[in-house]
Amino acid sequence: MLRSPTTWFLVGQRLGIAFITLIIVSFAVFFATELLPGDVAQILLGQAATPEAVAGLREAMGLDEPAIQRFIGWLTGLAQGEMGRSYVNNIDVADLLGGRLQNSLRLAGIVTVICVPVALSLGILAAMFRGSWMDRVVSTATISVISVPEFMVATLSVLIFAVWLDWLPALSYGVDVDSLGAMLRAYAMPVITLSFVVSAQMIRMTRAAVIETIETPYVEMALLKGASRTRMVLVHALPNALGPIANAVALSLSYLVGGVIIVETVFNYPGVAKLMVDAVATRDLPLIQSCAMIFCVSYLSLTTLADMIAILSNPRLRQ
Amino acid sequence: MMTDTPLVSVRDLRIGAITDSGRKVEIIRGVDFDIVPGEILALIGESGSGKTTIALSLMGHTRRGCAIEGGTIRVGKHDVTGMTEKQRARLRGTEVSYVPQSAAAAFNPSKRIMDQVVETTRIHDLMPRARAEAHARDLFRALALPDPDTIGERYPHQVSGGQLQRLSAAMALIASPELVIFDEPTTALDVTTQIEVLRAFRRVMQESGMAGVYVSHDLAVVAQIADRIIVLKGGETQEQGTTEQILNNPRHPYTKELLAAFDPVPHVPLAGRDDSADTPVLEVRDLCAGYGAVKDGEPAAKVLDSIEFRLMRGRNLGVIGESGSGKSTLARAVAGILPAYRGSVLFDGQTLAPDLAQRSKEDLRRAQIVFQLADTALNPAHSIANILARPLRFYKGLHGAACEREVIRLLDLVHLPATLRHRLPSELSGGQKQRVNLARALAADPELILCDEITSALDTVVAAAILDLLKELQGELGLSYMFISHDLSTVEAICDDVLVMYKGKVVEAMPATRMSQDATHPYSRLLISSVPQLDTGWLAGLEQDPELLAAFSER
Amino acid sequence: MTMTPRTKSKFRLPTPHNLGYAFNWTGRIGLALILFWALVALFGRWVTPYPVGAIVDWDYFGGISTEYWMGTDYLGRDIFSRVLMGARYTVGIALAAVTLACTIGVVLGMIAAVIGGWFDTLLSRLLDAFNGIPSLLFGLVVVAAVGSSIPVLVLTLAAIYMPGAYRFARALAVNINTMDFVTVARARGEATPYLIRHEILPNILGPVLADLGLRFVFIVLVLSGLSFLGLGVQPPNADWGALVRENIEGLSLGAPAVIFPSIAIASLTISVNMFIDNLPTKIRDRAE
Amino acid sequence: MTNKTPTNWTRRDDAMVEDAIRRGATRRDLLKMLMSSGVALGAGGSLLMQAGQAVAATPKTGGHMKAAGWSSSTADTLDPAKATLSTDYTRCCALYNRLTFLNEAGEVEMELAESIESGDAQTWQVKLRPGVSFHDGKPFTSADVVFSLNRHLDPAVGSKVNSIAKQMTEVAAEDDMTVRIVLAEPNADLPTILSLHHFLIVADGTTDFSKGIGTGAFMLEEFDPGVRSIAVRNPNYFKDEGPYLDSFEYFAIPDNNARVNALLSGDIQLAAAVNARSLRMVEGQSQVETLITTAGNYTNLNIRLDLDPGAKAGFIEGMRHLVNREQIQKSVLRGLAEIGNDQPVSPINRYHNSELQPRDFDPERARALFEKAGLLGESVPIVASEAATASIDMATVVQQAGAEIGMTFDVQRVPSDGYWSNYWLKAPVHFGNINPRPTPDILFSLLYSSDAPWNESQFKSEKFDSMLVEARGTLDESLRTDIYWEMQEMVANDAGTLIPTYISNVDAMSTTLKGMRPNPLGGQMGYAFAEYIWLDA
Repeated sequence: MLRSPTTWFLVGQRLGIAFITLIIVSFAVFFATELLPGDVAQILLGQAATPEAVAGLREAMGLDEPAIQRFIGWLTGLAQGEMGRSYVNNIDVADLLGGRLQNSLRLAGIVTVICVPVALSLGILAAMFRGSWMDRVVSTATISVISVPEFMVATLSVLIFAVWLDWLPALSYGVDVDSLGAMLRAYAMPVITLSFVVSAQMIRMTRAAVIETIETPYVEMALLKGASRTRMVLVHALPNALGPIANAVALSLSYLVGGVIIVETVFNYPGVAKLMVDAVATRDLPLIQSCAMIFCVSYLSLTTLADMIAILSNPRLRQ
Repeated sequence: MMTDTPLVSVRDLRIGAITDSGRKVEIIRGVDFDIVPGEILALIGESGSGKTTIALSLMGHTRRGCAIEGGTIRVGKHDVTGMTEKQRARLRGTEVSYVPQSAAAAFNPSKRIMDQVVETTRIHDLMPRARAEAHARDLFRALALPDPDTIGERYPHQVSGGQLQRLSAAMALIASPELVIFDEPTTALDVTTQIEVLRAFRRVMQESGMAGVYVSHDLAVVAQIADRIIVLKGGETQEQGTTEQILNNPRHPYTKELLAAFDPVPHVPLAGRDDSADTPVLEVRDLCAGYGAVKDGEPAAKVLDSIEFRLMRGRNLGVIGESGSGKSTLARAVAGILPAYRGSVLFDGQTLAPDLAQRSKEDLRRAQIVFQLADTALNPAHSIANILARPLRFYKGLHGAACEREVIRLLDLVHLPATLRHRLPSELSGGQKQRVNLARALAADPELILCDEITSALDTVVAAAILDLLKELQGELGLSYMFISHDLSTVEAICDDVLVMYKGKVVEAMPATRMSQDATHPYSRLLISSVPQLDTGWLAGLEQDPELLAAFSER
Repeated sequence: MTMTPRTKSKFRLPTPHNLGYAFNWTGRIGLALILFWALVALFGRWVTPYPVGAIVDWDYFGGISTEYWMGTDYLGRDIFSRVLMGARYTVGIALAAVTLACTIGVVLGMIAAVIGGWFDTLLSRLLDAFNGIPSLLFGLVVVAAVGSSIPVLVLTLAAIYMPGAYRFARALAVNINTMDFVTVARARGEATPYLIRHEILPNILGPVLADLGLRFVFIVLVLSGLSFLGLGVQPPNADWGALVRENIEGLSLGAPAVIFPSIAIASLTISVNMFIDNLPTKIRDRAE
Repeated sequence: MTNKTPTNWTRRDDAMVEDAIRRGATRRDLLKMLMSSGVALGAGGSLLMQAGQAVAATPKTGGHMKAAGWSSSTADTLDPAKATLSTDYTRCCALYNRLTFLNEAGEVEMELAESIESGDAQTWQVKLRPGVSFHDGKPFTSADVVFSLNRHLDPAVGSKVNSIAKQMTEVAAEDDMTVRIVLAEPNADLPTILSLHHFLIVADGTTDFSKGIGTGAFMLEEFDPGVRSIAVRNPNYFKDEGPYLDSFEYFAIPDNNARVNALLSGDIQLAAAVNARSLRMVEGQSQVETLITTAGNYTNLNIRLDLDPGAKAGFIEGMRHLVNREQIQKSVLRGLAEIGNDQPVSPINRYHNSELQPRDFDPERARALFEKAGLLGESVPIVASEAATASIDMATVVQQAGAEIGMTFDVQRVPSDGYWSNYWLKAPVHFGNINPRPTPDILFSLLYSSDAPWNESQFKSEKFDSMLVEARGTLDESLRTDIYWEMQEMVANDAGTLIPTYISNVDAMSTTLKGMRPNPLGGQMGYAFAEYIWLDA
């Protein structure tokens, strides 16, 4: 069934769309960066940016040819898997990105592994015992969580766990992670913060989706077969709620790669988001573009994955 | 048989519900009945009569917001009313089981049929999977399902409605319970399909000797399967008796009313003037329409295949056929909602553009369409007044007081109180909605009304009333109807001529009055013969050529 | 649905109930808080005890006192006055942005649903692509490009949330569009604007409003996020997010300067959530 | 300089001190408070230095140290010429050496140079220290010096000190260990100039600076721009003292709060340039102490003389009276600053004109002047940015003072990236931020001479220019001092650059960290602390 041609057609179609989207984004990003005042040379020289100095540096960096030309060059390079070189320090963008991306993905990974199960089970439980005290508790909790600014959560947790209690390191990076325990400690706080931010939405959506399916006749049918509440929800409701849930999860997770600037700032965690902020600050086009691509790819792959799950979880769509 | 101790006894059953406003209402008001083993009891009544509520209460289940408030329900040795939810769960599926109204909705779309059929045995672990499946296959055979050995491997959407309905019966019978509840199990089916399903049910019930509760609004269907009938209205028993007695000498006026509504009142054509001379109000020539991506002028899925007919002014054309025959598509094609890709629609002699976007306001005004489901046909966000006022404003530019007066007149025309105009559709009953639905069409004062199954969703009595209304209006306004329905008696009741459609083709055209006699095309005959009759022996005595069945009702 | 027993409400005014609406207490509290902040936003400026920019205390992160009800900030300015003024920016900007985002998004969504075809596909693709760019980064770029003024903030935030609103509205509209009453209107010969305005909009309004509430919350948070990254209202004014941020050092000292603005943000967002989760529901009286 | 007890020494301040003493405050705490109440910091500074020596007991060798600066990006570089951020300076100082360096007293000491001599202050002979070798073992010779100095003249390098280096018309090797430097015109300050961080010496012909090959106390182990760097002790460092640390890790935590928290939680031993506001967090924390340096870094309000409103007579004078220096010092900078007198030469510089009084805060006077200039009631935009330390807060202070006399100042906060190229020097009224420079000559020729590259207020005066040249040329100390004093007066009265305060730099560090001393080249011991400090764990 998985291997049915239509499924592959769907996959192909999604990929095609994704590709086009990427192109659009990269152009959008390019024009956006063109709007930014000043260029690499000026920014690099900062206070020392006297006209002749700027001119000299521009020439030295090969920035004298028109931007669009450079951009096209970059695109064609990308086509051959070449991300180009950073303007500011002439290091291969791939190298610059490599480590950062790993960090980001590691963080995102840990958060995902922790959040998704927790959020889903909470959402399902809330839906299962809808209207019960635990439903109320969960709902209220999620609301309050999404209502507090991220950086408050972050700063507070540093203050409490690192400064006052001195349980956890205030920095996640640079502290040497030799053992698993050390690693857990190192990542604890950014993970906590991000989990707060991310899971609330997932819980809400899961709850909503499951409740919707609980209302359907086939779940009532299950009840009339004498099925327990657990069975009704897990066996009958959940599989049919998978599509929307997957979608919500994907959207929440897509935030983890690019949206975590604040966490990266507060915990001084060298991830891609901060990299892109730097890149923007220094007008480092190849770097900006590459970062944007990464965000976009992660977003698209997540949403596409979600769609795939939705399709596979539904035999009607499957063929 | 009536002597031995009842399997089910219900005493003074009272079920209450809480409305959104928190008002408590009693929807079942003290119902008593018994069911002896092997007996099939029918609960007859219109929507809102509480028949389904009672049936479900036998399993100790009430829908959201409802609760059993009084009386006792005993099933076998169990006092259902006294049980905890856990105990009830043990009862469900094993001793009492349920065959849903719409199997299509009651099957979990994402699970294989077999898993769902044998689920009961799994929940109560009654037997090993293998045995359960074997048993299921036997049931499939007993229910005359095609390729019984593999059908379980399919997903619900991969089998036809009739098959699903029978599969749901298998699902109910798998644990061989003592009592099976059938909740309008054939209402959603075509007549030809219905026959098969009814037959299957009858057979298994007789063989297994299980007792049953059969919930339906259709006396004719019930007549074929039930031993006893309870007639319900507004949550109260009106009459209770053997099927024979209820059908042949009903005592309660309401029962009489029901029976009356069932007998088709033959349609008397307006003063039989010879009209072959003047131009037909609607003429359709070689009409072809379909859905999907259009490739070189032809859509991917062709539905209508060169339809031809003429409808004379002041006369009514009935279009009958089963689901998928393309009758609704025909209406849409004529109305221009689905532009035909070939052929022409002539209104009063002049050709209409296939796409309604190209038609003149006037053309649109003169031919109105009325849809089957009044609740989706009326915008829930607008008051009745708005709904009726819009066409008045749109076609006639009426405003303010004049418009208001006209709205009231229209409501009066369809026998609705003027005060209704301030309500929202959600606050109206099904019949009222359908009347408003009709009134909106009348607002355009059209010459032709395309009625797409407008009585199908209604209770027989209400439907009958609507038909009378249609006739009356025709008298007053000299309308012509194109009347689309799957129900022959309805068509008989209002139409002069009938088209029988099958797979997008008109297989036969004839005068409505002579339908039962003159029909020659095998499909027409099959269709006509499949309409249940108010006669307990009808189904038993019915001969139908199985090849015909196989050929025409694909399942 | 909501099954509120007849609550004898204190208000002598037309209560939601006798207007034919069921409206539970959580919702009412939420609404009350929202209205409160709205009033503060509107009239706060006239009740500020001190000018927002005035350094009134030589000390910093001062505690709660009779003259400074919410303490003083890192410069020794009166937080109470600044919170009052902040309301106008946080509420105002967020409201403007969310309204803009939803209006554009919903209208486009409905058009896409009704017209369908390539227009629909193209628009959906484009906006989806836009979604791929992290919102805070987008904000950074824009503000870096054109500086941060209130209109810029509003437009940026609106741009960030428009695609979401579009997606949402479109999905709803597509469902409504298949309804018979829309077909009837079409058959009557109605034009697209009418269909959108009268047939579709009224039927998606409820969910759309709820969605709008959620987005409002997110916008308030993103706004504070942006001010954390140093973009926002021009001094001496500051939105609540900016207040929290500029006084964040006070957190470790438990300074009210950072706590009150945070409370303000939380109370606003929570109340909005409470309200939209418990919107008044029309009472439909049908037995079974 | 100003030794009068401050006008508004409030009771709270008294209480603070007493309370502190009761708490048994360290000398530093006390000092901090004295300063926060505006006591002269020149004295304060020297106090601190003694404090520094006091703790400079027997150094211990070994240990791994983590220090955090405040600014870092992918633009981080190990090329001294390009160095922009403090982070770059610190790293470069650990990896390379200069020919000369300034000690905490501000006197020139020799590092890679053995001697620097000149008869006429125009042609200089630099004798190099023998037996020094680079990390890769290559011996240090005059070729390296010639290469290192000449680089700054090549525009392609993008040197930050190009304008200063321009005056070196010839840099040539006389022999392996001797370099001749010829200047366009006499400049007695060359030895000091050579102590600037950008003049760190790299190996001849270096193109790839990511390796950080220098003669310095530490050898690069890991360098990840915008993330961190790790360096290990250079076993054959030429100095007989230090370095004491085994290894030295440096990175930036841009968020002040996070930086302080990291220090408090013991993840780092040094948090550079902490915000004055966070001092209260550090106060009373026994395991943390602070080092305060007033090197002469300042944020100034620039009003261009060639544009309105600056061109209107009296406006600038009015502003001088409207800027509430004390409020800026006490409220904005929490006392970690010293009242400035609108000229760039800071009190710790030996040429500082201590008799030059700052304008007193006099709104009425200001109002009168604005009235005369016909600007009263006008709205004057002031451009400020996070890029210029504390400028936004200073702007609001001015704004508030203006509001009280019916003068509207429209503060425009602009993004920090691009600030220097887009607003600084350009906007009619804007803020600038100038890092410490060791000599008046550098300051003046960089900022005030008619052809100065950064002439913030477009101040032009032939007299000034000629005085600059004269002072530069002479070797007569007292004459120079006189000239510089007069020049400071000219700037204070005629230029459009309002310098309300000299901002002190506060480095917070763990008490286990020893040997930190203030330095006129800026915080973190003029960014060169790595080789001097040790961990006393």
